[in-house]
Amino acid sequence: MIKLENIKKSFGELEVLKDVSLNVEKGTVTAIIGPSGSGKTTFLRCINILEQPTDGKITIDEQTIDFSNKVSKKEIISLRSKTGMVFQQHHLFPHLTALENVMEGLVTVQKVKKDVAKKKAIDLLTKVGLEEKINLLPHQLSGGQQQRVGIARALALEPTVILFDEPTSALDPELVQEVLKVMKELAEEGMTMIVVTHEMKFARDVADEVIFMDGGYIVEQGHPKDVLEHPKHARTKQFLQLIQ
Amino acid sequence: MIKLENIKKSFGELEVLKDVSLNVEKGTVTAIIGPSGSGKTTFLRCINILEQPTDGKITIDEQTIDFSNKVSKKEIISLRSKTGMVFQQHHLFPHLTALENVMEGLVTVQKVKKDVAKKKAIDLLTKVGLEEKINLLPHQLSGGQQQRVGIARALALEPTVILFDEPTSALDPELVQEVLKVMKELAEEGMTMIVVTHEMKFARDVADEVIFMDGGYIVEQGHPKDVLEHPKHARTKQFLQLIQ
Amino acid sequence: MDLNSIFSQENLTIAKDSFLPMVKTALIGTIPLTIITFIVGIVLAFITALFRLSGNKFLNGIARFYVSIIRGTPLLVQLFIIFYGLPSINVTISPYISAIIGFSLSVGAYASEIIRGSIQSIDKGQWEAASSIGMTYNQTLKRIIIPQAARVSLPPLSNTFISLVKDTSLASLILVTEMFRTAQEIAATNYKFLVVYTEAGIIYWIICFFLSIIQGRLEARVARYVAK
Amino acid sequence: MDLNSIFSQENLTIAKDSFLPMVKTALIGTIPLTIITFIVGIVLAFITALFRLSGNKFLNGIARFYVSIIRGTPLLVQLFIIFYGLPSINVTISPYISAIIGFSLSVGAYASEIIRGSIQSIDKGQWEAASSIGMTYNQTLKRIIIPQAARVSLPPLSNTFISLVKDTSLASLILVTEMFRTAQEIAATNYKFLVVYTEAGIIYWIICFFLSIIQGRLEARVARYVAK
Amino acid sequence: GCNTNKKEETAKGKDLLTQVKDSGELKIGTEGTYAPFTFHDKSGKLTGFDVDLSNEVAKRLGVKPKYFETQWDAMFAGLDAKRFDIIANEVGIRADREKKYYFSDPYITSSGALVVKSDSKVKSFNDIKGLNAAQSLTSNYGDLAKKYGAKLVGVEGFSQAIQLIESGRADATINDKLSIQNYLKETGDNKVKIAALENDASNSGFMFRKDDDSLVKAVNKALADMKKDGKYDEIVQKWFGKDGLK
Ligand SMILES: Nc1ncnc2c1ncn2[C@@H]1O[C@H](COP(=O)(O)OP(=O)(O)OP(=O)(O)O)[C@@H](O)[C@H]1O
Ligand SMILES: Nc1ncnc2c1ncn2[C@@H]1O[C@H](COP(=O)(O)OP(=O)(O)OP(=O)(O)O)[C@@H](O)[C@H]1O
Ligand SMILES: [Mg+2]
Ligand SMILES: [Mg+2]
Repeated sequence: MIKLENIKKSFGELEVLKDVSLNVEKGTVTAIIGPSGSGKTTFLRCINILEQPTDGKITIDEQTIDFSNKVSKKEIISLRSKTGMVFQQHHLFPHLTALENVMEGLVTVQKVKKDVAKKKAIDLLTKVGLEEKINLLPHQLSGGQQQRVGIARALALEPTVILFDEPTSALDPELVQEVLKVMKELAEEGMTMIVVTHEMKFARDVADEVIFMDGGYIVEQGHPKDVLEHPKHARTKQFLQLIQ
Repeated sequence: MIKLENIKKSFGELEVLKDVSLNVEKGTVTAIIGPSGSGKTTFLRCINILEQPTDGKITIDEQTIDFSNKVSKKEIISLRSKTGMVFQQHHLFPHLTALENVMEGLVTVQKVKKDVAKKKAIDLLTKVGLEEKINLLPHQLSGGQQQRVGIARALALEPTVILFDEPTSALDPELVQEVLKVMKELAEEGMTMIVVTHEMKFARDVADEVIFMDGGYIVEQGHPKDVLEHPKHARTKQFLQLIQ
Repeated sequence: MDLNSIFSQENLTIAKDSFLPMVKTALIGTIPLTIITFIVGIVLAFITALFRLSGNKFLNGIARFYVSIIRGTPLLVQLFIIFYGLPSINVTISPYISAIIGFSLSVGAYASEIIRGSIQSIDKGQWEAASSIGMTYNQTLKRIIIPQAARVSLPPLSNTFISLVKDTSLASLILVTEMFRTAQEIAATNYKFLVVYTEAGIIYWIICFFLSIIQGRLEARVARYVAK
Repeated sequence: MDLNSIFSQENLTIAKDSFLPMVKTALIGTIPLTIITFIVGIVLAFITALFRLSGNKFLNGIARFYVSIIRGTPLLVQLFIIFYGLPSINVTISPYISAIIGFSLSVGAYASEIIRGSIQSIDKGQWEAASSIGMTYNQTLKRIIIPQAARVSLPPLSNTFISLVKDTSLASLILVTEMFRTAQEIAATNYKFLVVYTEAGIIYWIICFFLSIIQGRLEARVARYVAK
Repeated sequence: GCNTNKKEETAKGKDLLTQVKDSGELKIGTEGTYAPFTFHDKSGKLTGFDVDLSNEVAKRLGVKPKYFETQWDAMFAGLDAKRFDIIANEVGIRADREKKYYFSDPYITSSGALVVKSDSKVKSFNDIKGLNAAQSLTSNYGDLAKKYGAKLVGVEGFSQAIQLIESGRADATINDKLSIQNYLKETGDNKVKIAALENDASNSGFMFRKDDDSLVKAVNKALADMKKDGKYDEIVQKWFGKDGLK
């Protein structure tokens, strides 16, 4: 179970997350939607503790960090190891091949033997449909392929939950589907996922819960059908109109 | 009338446009769709002569350039002045305000008096809904606002045809509509437009003709209804499936 | 000797007495020479950069050769050739002009690479956008590219400027009065080379320190239109 | 005199006779000194850059001060203080070691700014991606950032290296044999300083020319993983 | 423990001469670029009048000479910093220098010579009033030129001074007679000439730090011995011919 309680985050004067709480059950997919600047990325980054929340509690797999207290580096590293992250821009390591990108965390962080790591990395790259591209450098791959390597890299460390930040929004339209397909398969295998996305079809078909964020709050949340087709709040309605 | 005959373009060995011909009537909107790398951008750039075609003829407003002959700079400048271009990335001049961006071509190229240019620029910025932002620098504007300044900048020189290269694909989803709205208004006013886009709804609702490009050729073209809903070619079908 | 003797009464007196003469030649020699040279050098650098960027193979070749020669040989040798060498082909140039020529050629070569880099660093889209509204090469350069390139090249150009302040100490070799020459003269009479040179070093440092403050201000100003 | 007299038989003989001695001291003096100094300097530069990038105010302050001093004062003064000044506080260092210290401190300061810039130029996303798979600061630096920063910093570092070749001519001041000293010795005997210095300049230029070819190769190699 | 203590005490108290003898070498600072006193011959070997002389002095002290070559300002700094023990560089014995340094007894006497362009009208030192004299900072002769009312232009060395005269950018230079004669002999330059010789001769000697005078005394003794047994004359003749110092 992933439990986020009263997360707050400010950058200087700017309060970006005002008070966000969310429970995510194991094996479910949560989709987060909302206008630009509403704090979606910041929220994901707080779960991954790339940004340290100003206040609030995060619980993943029994470990809880309370950010109203001083937090040690060790706690952060331990909690972070339970999450994987896929970015909007793939952020692959440009000097490493697809294979090396996926192996990096296994070898450097988890100190897995090279040949074991390699086997695992090949399996994961095969899973995302890239068995023939393992020795290419990121710039030799298309945007969709790059993003799939990014997913394999996040999967390699076997996190409890994977966070996706608009994984398809930087892609050419005809490359979007290949990434969404991989994500759908992951969801079907029971991976716990939190996905910031603008792909409404994906949210409707795959997500177990949809969250609408605006102005640093969760404005509305519930079953995809309810939120996307019968939104209760005026802001949700307005937003959905704009993007469809 | 804009007439493009047997346009060819190679980069070294790579033949990007193999043989493209297209007629565009005054006051119509032509939408170009097609997969990434099919040559859509290159085609637009050839019309604007940002890239010089390897072969072929371009006729706009009685002026014809035949690229099988040597072409003078003067001819190019004259033909180019009949086209305006809106880019995928806005390419606004970052050191100039919105107003100065729109005035630049008038003052520097057309040698219009400053106060006349200013009046015209304010009118155009008002038209695209930015009368309150005229003195802001590009980085102080949202993506949608930037793109609208880009449109005003292209309009300022009163071109015969405006070329749009995926004007909304770099925008956050909820900013897309404000740009499409401006484009729709332009179309209604009778502006001649050629638009590379992935916005199928816009193509369907606004375009008079849709072109599907692939592999450096026009594969299919016709009325939006026909091309988008009853595509004849397998490749068109496949592409439309992928992006919907 | 020990630390105390470094700050002995004698050394302090020497430092005090030599301070004003050195500051004076810094003000009438080093600083004006630096400023004039830098301005001429930048103009030269700019032309060289345009040569390098032009499609013309001949101009490009000239520019490359010039830059290679200047960067590949010691400034001292260049100054010697200009001042002592040219008279043998009957070109005799006064010390001050020789210094300006020598240092400007040097600044021109180093700065041209900076300017070229800064122009190339501007997104190609800017050229195309300018082109699409009908601007010519020269118009685009002047109104669109240079204002943006100036921002990129300001920090490295400031560094060139600061280096130049110190390099002008070589001007004394060709009879130009500047600060380091004064230091040498003073030391040649009191034989306290270490004290006097160190003092000169401190004065250089102070000049450079002020220059880098100005640099910081300028950079902040030119950065105004850039997104955070 | 005229152009002919520049290429007179006499001058050509002088140039021929002085060629070998100069090349010899270039090979045993200038080049090894440059290489050793550069390696030590880069290590120093790297540490300084990390100090500057660390959140620690104290380390940052030290690094800033060091860079400011070295960049703000002439190298000549620095060498003087190390070699002739330190003995007065009972620190006496041999010429060669003094030269290495002096030039390394110089390279360290200039190169640290280059390295710092190159590290900062790497997209923040790389740090975050590394962080998100659990890599520590040091692991990220070593395995992700430095390999990429190396590419960015290679051209300016090569320039520092090439400048160093010429700067080592100052080493004779502190009793280290290098090429320019040999040129001075020869010129003092035959009084043809112009011919001999020009020849020295040409040799420097040849060395720099070869170095820049190597630079080009290296850059091409390190660029392998970068999109066109 | 006692023993080592004693040793340290004596080491501290050792005079310069003992230190030199203990180390077995005399460290000599010189420019190496001032012919014919200290310079490199065609084979690259350091040689010259001052070099031969200090070689002989070292021999008589029973130690090996070791040369440290650098430029004028660094030479003084090097002596101060105890990088070497003496300077052998034709340094003129002058009151201002004697305030800070010891000198040996003079080992050479020479006079200044005025060099001008061959077609110059300058005939005597008095004629250089108001003219440009190219002088290096390091020579004694700048003061002399100033005394006769010349304007000084500072150059790096003698060669550069000659070049300035030949290109018309300076009118005259004053330098050591012996050094000029050597230049004229070596180069056969006929574009310049000696216009006048100075009446007052000046003395040069080895220069020492003002620590203790033990080494000065020993060097003086060696010089006196050389003069007595003819070695000194031999060296003079080698460099300046039969009546070179007349
Ligand atoms: N490091 C930071 N420093 C200061 N402000 C920041 C920082 N990161 C984000 N912000 C601000 O926080 C607000 C929310 O940003 P965030 O990126 O979380 O929005 P988002 O919902 O992900 O938007 P988008 O859909 O555009 O990605 C914005 O106003 C942004 O400018
Ligand atoms: N300047 C150039 N030099 C070499 N190749 C080029 C150049 N510009 C484009 N290409 C190549 O031409 C092909 C077509 O590119 P183009 O940008 O026209 O495609 P597109 O249809 O606009 O694609 P997208 O939807 O990704 O924008 C691609 O393979 C591209 O790599
Ligand atoms: Mg975001
Ligand atoms: Mg395109």
